[in-house]
Amino acid sequence: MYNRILIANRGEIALRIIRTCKELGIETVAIFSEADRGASWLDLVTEKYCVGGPRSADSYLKIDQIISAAEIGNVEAVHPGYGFLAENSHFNEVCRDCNIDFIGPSPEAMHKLGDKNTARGMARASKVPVVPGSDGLIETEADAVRVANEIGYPVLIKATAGGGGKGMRVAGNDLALKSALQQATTEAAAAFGNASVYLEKYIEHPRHVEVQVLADQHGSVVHLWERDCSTQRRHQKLIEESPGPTLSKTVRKSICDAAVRMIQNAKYHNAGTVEFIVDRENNFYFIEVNARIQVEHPVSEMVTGIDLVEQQIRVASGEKLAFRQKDIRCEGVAIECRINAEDATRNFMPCPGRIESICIPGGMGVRFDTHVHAGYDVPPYYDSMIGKLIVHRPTRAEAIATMIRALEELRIKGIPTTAEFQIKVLQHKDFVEGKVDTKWVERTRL
Amino acid sequence: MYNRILIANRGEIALRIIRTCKELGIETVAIFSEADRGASWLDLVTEKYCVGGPRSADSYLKIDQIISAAEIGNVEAVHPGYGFLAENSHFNEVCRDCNIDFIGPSPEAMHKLGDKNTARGMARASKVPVVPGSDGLIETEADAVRVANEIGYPVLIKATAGGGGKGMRVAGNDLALKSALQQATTEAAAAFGNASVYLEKYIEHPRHVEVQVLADQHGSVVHLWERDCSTQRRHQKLIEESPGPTLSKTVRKSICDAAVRMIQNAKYHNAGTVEFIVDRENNFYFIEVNARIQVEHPVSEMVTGIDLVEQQIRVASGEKLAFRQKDIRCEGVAIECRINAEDATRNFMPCPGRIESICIPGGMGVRFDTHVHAGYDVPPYYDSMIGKLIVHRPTRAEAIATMIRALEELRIKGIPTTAEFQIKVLQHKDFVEGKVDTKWVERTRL
Amino acid sequence: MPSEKPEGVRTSDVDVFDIQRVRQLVELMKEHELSEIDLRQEDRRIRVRSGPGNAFLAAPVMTPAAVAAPGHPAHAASGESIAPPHDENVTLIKSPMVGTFYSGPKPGEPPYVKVGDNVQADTIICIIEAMKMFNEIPAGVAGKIVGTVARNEEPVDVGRPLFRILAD
Amino acid sequence: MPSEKPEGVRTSDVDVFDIQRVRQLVELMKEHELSEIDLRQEDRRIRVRSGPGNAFLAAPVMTPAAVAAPGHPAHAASGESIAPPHDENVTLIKSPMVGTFYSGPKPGEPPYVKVGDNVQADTIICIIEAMKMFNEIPAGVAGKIVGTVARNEEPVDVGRPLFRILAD
Repeated sequence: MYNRILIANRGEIALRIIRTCKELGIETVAIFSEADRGASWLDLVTEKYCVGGPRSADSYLKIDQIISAAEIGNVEAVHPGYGFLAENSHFNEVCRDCNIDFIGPSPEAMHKLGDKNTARGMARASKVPVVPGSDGLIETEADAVRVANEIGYPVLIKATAGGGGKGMRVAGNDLALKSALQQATTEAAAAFGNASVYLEKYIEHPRHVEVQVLADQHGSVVHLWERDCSTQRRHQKLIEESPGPTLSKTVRKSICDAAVRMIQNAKYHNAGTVEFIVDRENNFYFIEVNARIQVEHPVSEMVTGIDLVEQQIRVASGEKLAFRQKDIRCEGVAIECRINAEDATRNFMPCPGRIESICIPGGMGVRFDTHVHAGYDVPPYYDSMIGKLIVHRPTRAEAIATMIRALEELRIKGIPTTAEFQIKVLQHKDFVEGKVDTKWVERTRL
Repeated sequence: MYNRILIANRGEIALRIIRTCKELGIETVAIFSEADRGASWLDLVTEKYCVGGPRSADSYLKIDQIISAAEIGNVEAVHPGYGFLAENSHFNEVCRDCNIDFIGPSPEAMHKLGDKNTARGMARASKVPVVPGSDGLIETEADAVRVANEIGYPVLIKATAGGGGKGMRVAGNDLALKSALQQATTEAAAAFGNASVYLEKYIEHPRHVEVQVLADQHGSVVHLWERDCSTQRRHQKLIEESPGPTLSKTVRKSICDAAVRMIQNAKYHNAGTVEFIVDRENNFYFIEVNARIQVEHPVSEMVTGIDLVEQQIRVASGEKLAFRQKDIRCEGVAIECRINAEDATRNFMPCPGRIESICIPGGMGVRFDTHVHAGYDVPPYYDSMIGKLIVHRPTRAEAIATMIRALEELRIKGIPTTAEFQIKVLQHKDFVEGKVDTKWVERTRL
Repeated sequence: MPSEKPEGVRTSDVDVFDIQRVRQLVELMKEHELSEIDLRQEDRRIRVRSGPGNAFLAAPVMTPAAVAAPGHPAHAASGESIAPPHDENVTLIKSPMVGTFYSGPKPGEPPYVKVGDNVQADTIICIIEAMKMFNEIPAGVAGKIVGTVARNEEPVDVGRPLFRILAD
Repeated sequence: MPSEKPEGVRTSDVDVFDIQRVRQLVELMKEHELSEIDLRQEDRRIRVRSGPGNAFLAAPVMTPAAVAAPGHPAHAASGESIAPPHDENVTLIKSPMVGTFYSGPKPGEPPYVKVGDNVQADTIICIIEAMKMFNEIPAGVAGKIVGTVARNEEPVDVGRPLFRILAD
């Protein structure tokens, strides 16, 4: 086990890691930017070093400065948290070169899974379903029609050079496909100077379901069940829960098993998340692997009772997992709301500023992970998340009721937050009935 | 189920009750004193009425004002919380006369158990051991010696009119008893103008163990296991935990069964606590019944997963308990620290005043129930408790580690609190080894 | 000469109570978030401390809106009581208890007092019903009723303003 | 004459109520993250404290003691940098990186610079070792070294004061 680790992050997740380290008796070395000088979580560490200016590029992304801090801080390992350098395989490698353990997967595994195509290939090899499509580019119209009929309509036409929806078209039948193909290639050529497109099955109203996996360096891999993160806006998650409210027992087992298979074949260790989209018929398709601890990890901690950050540290230090799959329970229902300093009424515009006052929710089944307090200035340089409100109750109905009253208790003066918006979502019939998909927020007027 | 209840209390417990009511969709009517006007928990209620001046006697104890508020507030029931009128059987009766449910036992049961001698008698009748002693007064020296040899030395001589230790003596043998009897009677006569004394077995280094009981109005009684509250100063509890760290499986069962027997025979319903002292040989003796919800109820909530305030409301409204004894689990270990605005270095002198700033602990397994926040003025009129820090972890060692780090996270500026003192206790070998008795704090230098 | 030093007056001439000076100091504190400035010289001293910035309690407390509870019109109206009296001698007669306010002895009957009436300290000005008891409330002070605050049959609590009176 | 003024004057002439001086002190505090300046002489005293109303952020932040982390002597010593410069032109040379500070080229060898030395902007004044690299640090400004802050072989981080220099 480690005596001393460096936390290469800030805010909520830095505090989260400090908490577990204190409980394990591990000394902590913090890095901080000029903007975070004197931040309250820094009071709790053993040592701290300023690594540069307020902008991430000048501090939390400055690999050389962070490594220097790790060296003069004399740490045995680095915990990257999420964001910043968490999935930077170069940083991961530099740590290894300096004989500092990176609390996460090996650089190789991280690199492999970081590349979407390699990951997609590994999924196939692990018999994990991926969204069916034309393996490769579409050469001719006939080609497109053949593939479309293989994978079944509706299909999505995507430009290889694509991005931002440009050169994207949905087609429901052969006829529509032909004209859509026409438009897509033209648009792609115009937009990216590259007309090549490929086909993919179009999944309507997909839900976002991800499986939390934990693997040690001795070949043991387990899952901590799934999280449903369908309540999102532009791929930014707003509410997460576990277990997934819509999965049948059998689907649930097979999606979790699929995730474990994939992680096993990737020779991946430490904590990781395998993300899927699930269609209305509960068919699931692999999207990507997140090779880090995730923001929403607490919902899995609540239902399993397992401290994920503790496990990350233990397996990174070479320990074997102390439990088997059958020991991992999934009890009750946990929901998390990300509290962001954003104005939901103005398209979720980030609103940094001073928190004049804050009333923090408490009571039975409530956990609020935050680094903020009355008098704290939310800096404009970083993520707008100021806290994570998590509830854990025996049933989903109780969990929703507890979350709503906790959100009502959370009274913040000085800056707007997403709390009111989340109350509206939680009170909505669609959410209560588990009918929210990843596009729901954008299409629903609350 | 009720639509609307009045909360005849303030601060932490008022907020605690409001939380459960909101989750159950029950409207709340608050009463408050001039000193609490505008307090933050009052923002969360449906209606609120000022019932008088800052001093408890002028407001929170003013039965007529509170009943008036209940009537114009048009509530169906009153929750008294703890302290103030919680165990006032007259208030209980007035509520009934006004057709307002009192969320607690019947006035009769409350009255019976409120009288120590009646309660002691009921315990005997229920075959629940009480501290052996002379049933009645000691007439002669010979009388004393006989009784002492029956119940066994050491014995405690107590003045019937006694109080504050006056007229109290401990004797270890016949000789000591005779002289002690002499002194005690003289002292009692001088102090209370009443020389009569009685004998009781003296329990050395007792632990305080209490059993949480829950009874509906249909004859069903269950226990929610025990709490060990031995860490106290002058009968004021500082740290409570469940399960009791020193009880054998069999003792545990028999003490819980004893409590249930007693409550059954008392025709008691709603939540209640049966208090015992336990000697070093794990013999337990009944002390008294607390006919109310207790400050330390959350530790039982954590290990059982049962919301006690919700159950109080349900059974008061006539519902049957939805679970049986065998359904009530006791999982992991829960510890509570009462955070008081007191200066532990100055004999726990209460220190009301303004909370300039506060950092509230969070993270896995941590619950902090508080009504305070930065800018809150702790009024000098009421209890000095400003919050309850509760942790719930799989093992006692983990629970202690989590509690220590949470206490370290709790940084309050403006007033002193007991947190630092509690850290010292939790780190002490005796506490870790479960060797703390009710006199430990007074005799231990930390 | 003293005049050469801009602020350089001899100390004996320094006016510690010069508002301009204090204002400048306060601006300085505001600008730099100081909690205290403490200047002493001989028998003179200027000490400025920044007050508790946290308006948290104040905010919900002070505004009538916050005091007003849903479905409880009484407090809503109590904005009234906040209006400054137009005369030093105008004071508020406040409710001594929780209950229902009645302006007159019986439904339909005229109120005990109306604006303009002169009352003695023992003049009954209203009834507050609590626990089926009809409590006759005396003015408590002699003078002229200059305003009514509470409305007939509305619930009132302790300290709730009932009337405005111009004391003799 | 102006040259006589700011701090150079005889105490008897000092007017502690000079807003300009207080402002200078405050700017000084900002520059050096002080939490308090307390100047006394004879019967005179100027005391300035920093820290927002909500002190607990400020307190740990501003006071060097709090900034200093256990087992991290660097900051502890930075109390040094608190001493107000005796001249407007005295500035701090701060560390541009995280690493170990070496005053001289090799162990045992004399330091690159000592108090009283005149340096050019490109004069090497110390080495900071980071990731096995020995980075030679230039003064960055021409002038006379009037104070050393960092100690040989101590860890430093970004913005950590190394020397005080009287710029030409």
